[in-house]
Amino acid sequence: MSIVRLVDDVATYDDVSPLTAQQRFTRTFLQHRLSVISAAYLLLLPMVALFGEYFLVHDPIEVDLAHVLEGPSAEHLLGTDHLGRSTLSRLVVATGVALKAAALAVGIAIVLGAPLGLLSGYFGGWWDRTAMRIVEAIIALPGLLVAIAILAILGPSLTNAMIALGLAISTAFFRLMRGAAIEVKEELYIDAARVSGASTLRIVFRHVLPNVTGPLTVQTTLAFSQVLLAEAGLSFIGLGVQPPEASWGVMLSVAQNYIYQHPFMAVPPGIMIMLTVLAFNLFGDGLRDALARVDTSPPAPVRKTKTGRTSSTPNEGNRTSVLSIENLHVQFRQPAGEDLEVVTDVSFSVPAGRTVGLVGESGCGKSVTAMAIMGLLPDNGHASDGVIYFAGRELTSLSETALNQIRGEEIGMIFQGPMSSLNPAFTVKNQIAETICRHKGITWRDAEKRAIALLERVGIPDANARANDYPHQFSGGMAQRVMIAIALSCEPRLLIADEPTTALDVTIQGQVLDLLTSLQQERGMSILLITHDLGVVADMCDEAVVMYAGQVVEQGPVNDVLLEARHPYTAGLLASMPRNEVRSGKLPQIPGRVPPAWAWPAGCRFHPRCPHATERCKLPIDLQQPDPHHQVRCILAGKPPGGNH
Amino acid sequence: MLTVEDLRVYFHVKRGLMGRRSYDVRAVDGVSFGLAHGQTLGLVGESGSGKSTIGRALLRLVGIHSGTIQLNGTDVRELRGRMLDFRRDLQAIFQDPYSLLNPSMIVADIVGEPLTIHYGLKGRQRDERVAQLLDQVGLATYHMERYPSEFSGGQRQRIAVARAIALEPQIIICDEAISALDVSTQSQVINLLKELQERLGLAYLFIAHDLAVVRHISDQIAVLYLGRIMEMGPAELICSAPRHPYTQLLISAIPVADPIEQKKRKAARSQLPPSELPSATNPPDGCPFHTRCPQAVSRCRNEVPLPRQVRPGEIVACHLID
Amino acid sequence: MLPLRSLLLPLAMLLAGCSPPHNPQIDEHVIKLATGTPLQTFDPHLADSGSSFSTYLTLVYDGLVEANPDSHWRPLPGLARTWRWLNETTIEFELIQGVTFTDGAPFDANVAKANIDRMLKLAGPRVNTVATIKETEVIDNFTFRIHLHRTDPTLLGNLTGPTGMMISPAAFEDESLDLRPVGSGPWRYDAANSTLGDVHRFVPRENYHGDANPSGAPLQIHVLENARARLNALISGQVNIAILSAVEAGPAKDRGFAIQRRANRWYGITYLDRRGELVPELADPRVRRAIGFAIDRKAITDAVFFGYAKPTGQPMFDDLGQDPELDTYYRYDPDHARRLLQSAGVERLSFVVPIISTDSPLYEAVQHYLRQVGIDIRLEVVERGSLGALARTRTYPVNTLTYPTFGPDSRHPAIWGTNAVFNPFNVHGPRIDALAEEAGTSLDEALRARNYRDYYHIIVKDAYSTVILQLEDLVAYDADVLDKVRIGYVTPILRHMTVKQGVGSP
Amino acid sequence: MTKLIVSRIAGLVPMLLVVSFLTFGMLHMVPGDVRDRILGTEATAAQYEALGEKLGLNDPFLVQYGRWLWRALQGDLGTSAYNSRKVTDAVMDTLPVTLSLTIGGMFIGIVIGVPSGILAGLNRGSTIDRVAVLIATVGQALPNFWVAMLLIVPLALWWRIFPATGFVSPLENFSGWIMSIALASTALGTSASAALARQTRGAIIDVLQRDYIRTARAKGLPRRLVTFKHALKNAAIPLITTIGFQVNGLLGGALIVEQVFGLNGFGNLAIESVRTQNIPMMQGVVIMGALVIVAVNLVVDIMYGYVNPKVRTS
Repeated sequence: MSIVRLVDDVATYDDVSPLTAQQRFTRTFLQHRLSVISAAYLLLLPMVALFGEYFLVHDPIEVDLAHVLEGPSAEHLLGTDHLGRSTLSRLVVATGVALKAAALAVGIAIVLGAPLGLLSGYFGGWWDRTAMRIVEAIIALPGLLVAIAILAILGPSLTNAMIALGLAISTAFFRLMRGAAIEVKEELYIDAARVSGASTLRIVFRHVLPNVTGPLTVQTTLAFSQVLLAEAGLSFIGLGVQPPEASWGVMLSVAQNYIYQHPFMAVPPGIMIMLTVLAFNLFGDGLRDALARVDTSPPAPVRKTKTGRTSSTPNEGNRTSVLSIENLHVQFRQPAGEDLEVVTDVSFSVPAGRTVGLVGESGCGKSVTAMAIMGLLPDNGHASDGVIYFAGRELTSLSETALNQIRGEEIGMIFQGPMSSLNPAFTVKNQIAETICRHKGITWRDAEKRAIALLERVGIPDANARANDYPHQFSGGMAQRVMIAIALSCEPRLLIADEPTTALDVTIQGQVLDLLTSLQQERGMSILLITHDLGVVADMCDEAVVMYAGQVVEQGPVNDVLLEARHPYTAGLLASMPRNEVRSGKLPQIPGRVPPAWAWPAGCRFHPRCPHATERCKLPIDLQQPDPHHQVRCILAGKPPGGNH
Repeated sequence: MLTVEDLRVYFHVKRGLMGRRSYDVRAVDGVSFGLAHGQTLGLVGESGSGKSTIGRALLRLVGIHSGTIQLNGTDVRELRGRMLDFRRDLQAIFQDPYSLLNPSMIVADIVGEPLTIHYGLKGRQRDERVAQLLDQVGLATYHMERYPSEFSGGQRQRIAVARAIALEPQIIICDEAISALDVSTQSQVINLLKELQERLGLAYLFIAHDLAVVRHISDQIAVLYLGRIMEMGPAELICSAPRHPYTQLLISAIPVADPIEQKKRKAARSQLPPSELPSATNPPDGCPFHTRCPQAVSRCRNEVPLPRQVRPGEIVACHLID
Repeated sequence: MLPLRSLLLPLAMLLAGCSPPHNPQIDEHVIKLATGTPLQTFDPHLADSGSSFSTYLTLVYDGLVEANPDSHWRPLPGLARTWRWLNETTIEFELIQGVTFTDGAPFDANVAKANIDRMLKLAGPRVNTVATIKETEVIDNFTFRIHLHRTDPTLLGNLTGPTGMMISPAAFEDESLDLRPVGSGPWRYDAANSTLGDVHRFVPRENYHGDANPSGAPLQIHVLENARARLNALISGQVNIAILSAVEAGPAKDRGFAIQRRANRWYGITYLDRRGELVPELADPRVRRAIGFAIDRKAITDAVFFGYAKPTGQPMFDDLGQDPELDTYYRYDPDHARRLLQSAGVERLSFVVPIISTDSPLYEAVQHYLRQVGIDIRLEVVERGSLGALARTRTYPVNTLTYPTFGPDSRHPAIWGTNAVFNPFNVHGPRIDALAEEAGTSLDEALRARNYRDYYHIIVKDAYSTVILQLEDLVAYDADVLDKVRIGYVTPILRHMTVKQGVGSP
Repeated sequence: MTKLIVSRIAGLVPMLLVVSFLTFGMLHMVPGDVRDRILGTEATAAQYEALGEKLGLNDPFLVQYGRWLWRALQGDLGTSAYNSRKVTDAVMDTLPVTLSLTIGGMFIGIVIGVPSGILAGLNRGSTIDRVAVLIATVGQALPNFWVAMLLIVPLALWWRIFPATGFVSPLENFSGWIMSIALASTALGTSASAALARQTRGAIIDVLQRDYIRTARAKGLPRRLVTFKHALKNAAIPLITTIGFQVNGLLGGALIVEQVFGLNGFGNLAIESVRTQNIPMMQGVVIMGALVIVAVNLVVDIMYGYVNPKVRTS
């Protein structure tokens, strides 16, 4: 295939996300309504400080001893202070002081902390250790006491207080930048830059710095709120801004003196501090969320009801099947826009005592299907249509409690990353025993005994002692054996194994597969094996279900599917798998890639990548049945696929 | 062109109070190999075998304990001022498509950076060259203005390739360059690499854990285990008739997509005793593989087997092979 | 409000571990004073004569000579029964008998001599006040003399302060004397049950020789730096007498507490640069007088100090040389002020005034009034306690130190004299120097009064300083519990205060 | 575990050395001379010199530091610049007040913050969550001394439920102690509880997205068990660190809130020392403050190790 052809493929599905990075940032930020309001408020604030005076009815220094300590009135909207000055006017003046002060302190903190932290983190070594020791020590010093001590050296004044605060807060910037630099330093693109001969200076400024500006910006906004609070505190105890200069803290400090005569005086500056700090915090929150790669905003909750069930009469299906899925649809609620369907009309069944392989590349809906069976879809996902029968019960309509009776007891499940799937805070014995205890209703002691026996069975050497170990003390292969022990602890009828060996070394993979096989023979359970590796399917499965873009495109006995693949996708996958065979020119390849769910084409979802595609393929295609046990979603199903082999 | 002799990379590990219990982890423990123009050497091994460390040592990204690395007759370890030329000749592509590209730079800057550093290319000149490079790896000119987050894994890997070939290097080190990709994308990238090799006369040091993939692209293969080469020789020879028990194990462990064939392999495999990969921090004495070797004899436990030539162009480190 | 309260109270009691809150009635017979003055030292020879002295030292020590506001701070018999000037430079004291220190040592002339001698030897804040003492001499067990280098009419006055306090000689060498006083006063300091800087407890001495502390009440002094916290303590019953500032007086009165007040300190602008080196206009007395006329003292007194101050143009309260006429000399007359400025050829005037932040409201008000007549003062806040140091330098043209409203003898060498401590520009004042010199070396009270009266007329009318007001020291107390409350300098005079009979006896 | 504690304590030694050096060095730079205060302004140069000799002010900086450190190690932080009061005594007199407030604030912070954070985190996106997040966000923005002022007016001045000032030692009268710190602790606790609620919520949400929670649910464990066993223990790990960080903030806050209640605590001592340039006192205050924080962090570290098996077993 020529390179020119590749360009066309790529152009077909251009982007991972329909949004560019900036668009996504803007959109996420704008979704935070409070953050937007805060940003507007924060933009307004310096305006008020700069130009507010021109709009004031009362001069902020206009003393009127005949009207001291008055409450709000039409004349003085926020009342007057102890010298009869308008509190509103004073507040406007104080805004400028507070902002200037905060900017100074934050500026000092950034200038002092950020570059040092960046360099310290990037270079590491003794310089970093020394700097870190000092920073740790400064952090161990109570911040406010340090500020007070610095004021002792410099004398109390606004500037000095801000220098002190800036020094105290600079450690936060130092640590942030250091941590970020250390993290970025480990990124491969830094290695790539070094490999291409970029100088250290270039790496620090072109590669490290731009990637830490996000957290730096967030930290800056948070530092502003910290400084504003600290300035208010210091001024309040008389070590910061000194009257007659007015800051919010000073105004509070004065108000405190008149709290008996005029408690209201404490309200406006307090609210002003609160609002501004709040705005900085909310703005920072919004920034952080917008900069985060994953969306952390709460997902819209999903109604747990199904819309228009196609087959409402319970079809017992294949009597010999343990699990039978019919016309399953899974949809995910989007933060904005319509629900996204990620699994469309999936039907297959798992016969008793057999192993069914669910195959496909990432993004094809394999794992989502498995999670739908378990009732463990994320909060924003739901089975919108279809039925799942397990041992005579329909799972999608079961309550959480009823599902809990099935999960773990009748259906066991193992996952791809054994390490992350085990709870790091509990011993493996505990994690096995709790499952047994929960479902079998035996004593904890007995459950523990069984847990140890299980660990022995799954091939953990010295199981008795290792049962008391924590997950992180196991290797990946051993951890997966522990997961298997958990999944099989209640002797389930069905085991769902979601990419159980993908994270393991190939020699360990064989051992785990063998363990599963021998356990299956011993207990007669069914296995639904989810994998992208057709070799693993061949190794383990009796039947194979191939999924592409949320649909089943081919299914049947494993020999039929793998040896006589009818669907061009299956055929393409098989062909492009590098085999341990004599090398002959280029690997066959499927052009393009699996499109993301929002970009699934109409008709046959594979047709843009299919070498045999025709106009007909742009219309929906049902599953065809060329052989009694073999189903294919392709108009060419009857003919054996060619060309791509 | 590239000769590596008795390369050793140790990592110093500190443990306990004030780091009093410290020891060396021998990530690479005496590895020698060579790589000729336009050839591909595959480095295969499971996790902890030290294969990636070798690549990083060649790139001078990790310190070398001992051994020599010669590129065109120059000892890389002694390079100081002329580092840039060495960089030009030796480039790399790494595994993780998400960490590979600087998320805050656009493609034009990522691919163009080496051009700026080495040739001082800027502005339009640079962009023209970048467009050429992108074209070579199957990306379009309009991609230049985009950020890495806007690309799929396969596309990112293409960008990385474009960057790597920008300086027309002699050697590219591909460190698990395709492991994170989907099957259909994997073959696309492998084909791209092979095509570029033909056109540009590149040599690859292709590091991967999947022997089947490595076989497909390599002329020579070195099988690594716990920092040592177990077997090294022509790819076809090693994959079709492996001599070392570890290579045999590795090959037999790769599942094939043929159910009939695989059932046989499975039956053979299940005869083997289960074993665990020893920790690199605490490698076994003698032959590192003896703890898992079905044929191990007492000699294997005590004596480190030295690599020796068993067939033309092939060396094996095993006591059992004469 | 009642339902909420009844709701919250049980909750609070629950919080408090279901037991009724601590009942303050039980130790009601204790005099509990809240003050803002922390204890500096119990060693009178190292203490200064400020509020720490009057709050703490007067409880545990007796002075040779006593003084109180009732006597207009004139010397009264203390440990010295009588005294007489033998000549211009020698004074003889006759001491009372039967006085013992808390360590059991008796007080006699040798002890008195030892005390004065110790002070002469120690380099401390007393150096100035004992500068005129040449030597001491014991005549007999209860008679001793002080010989002076020169006539010093302030000697007796000084002896009413820490200078005249008598320590048991056994304690002289005790390093911890500053925290473990050994005196002969009406109370003994209960160091074991005191927490420095927080609460200081004093136990009445049995068989005290004098008539102080007639009710024999124990004493607790709570240090609460913030005046509002002191008011809070008073209101919530933690103390029964509290030193307040003007802001808190109203609320205390509203809650039924009795108030004692006394103008003890004057506030105002002292012109250091009377020769006009920094601000030429200030050399003209008309400009300084204009400032005096521009300020509405009554308005400031009412608004800023809630009436707890005396609007006045003069620095004296009721001491030697005081002339009521000077109180009203500077009536509020901005037009007159403008005319004065006009006649001095000053249209706009601007200078910097150093203040401490607590005085800010007062000077912000002053700033306001001066702006009305075209004088723009810039207030520069300086560190608390640094005004004194600044008054010795030529940094600012003026200063805003506050001074006690009594004791003219010490004011001249401190403030206005040609060689005064706070006269950094060395402005000559031959006329006042002469008046003060004559008064300061004479024992003739009439002459002294006449001279000081003339002296203050010059200070006020030539505006060496612009006095704005005399601020009142205030105490608020529970009149149901305490009797005979008199305010002295900063603190109430605890010596004669009594706890009402039958109140809260255990 | 013992090993962990020992190694953590050992690790503190160099840090404390740096802390003490910074503290001593920093306050060494305070302008002015103690001798001015002690001797007044009239002393002769000889007296000045003699006093300097006596106080060791003429020695080089490092000698002074060494001597101070050596005494500090023996529990003697020196003597006040103005009287014979031991700095250690002064610190010990005032520390209980500030510690009480800090502990009270922490208590309120944890008691209110953690459960509401858990509740919000478990019901992410619900009304409860939104309200809790809103309250917490506002709570974090409240200056604690302002809250103190707002609390004191109705509760202490109008209705007199709580004392407006004064500190009662818990050893003397426990309920009195609680009453005496209740308002101040509440004021301090608002921001602490807000911060803790947010952190707890974040930790819970983070943990709930972990694979092992999915495993626990796949095991058929009831939601309650998943939450209270599997989620909470793991969420506690980052939370413990957060609580440690809070202590520093609370201590600082206590210094200010003390002023509102007129309590003679650490803040008062510090401010008074600064105003009077009482350097030995200031040094003592800072170093003791640091010790408190270091001690808290030690406890946090040990608890962290206790909860986190990765630390415990390595």
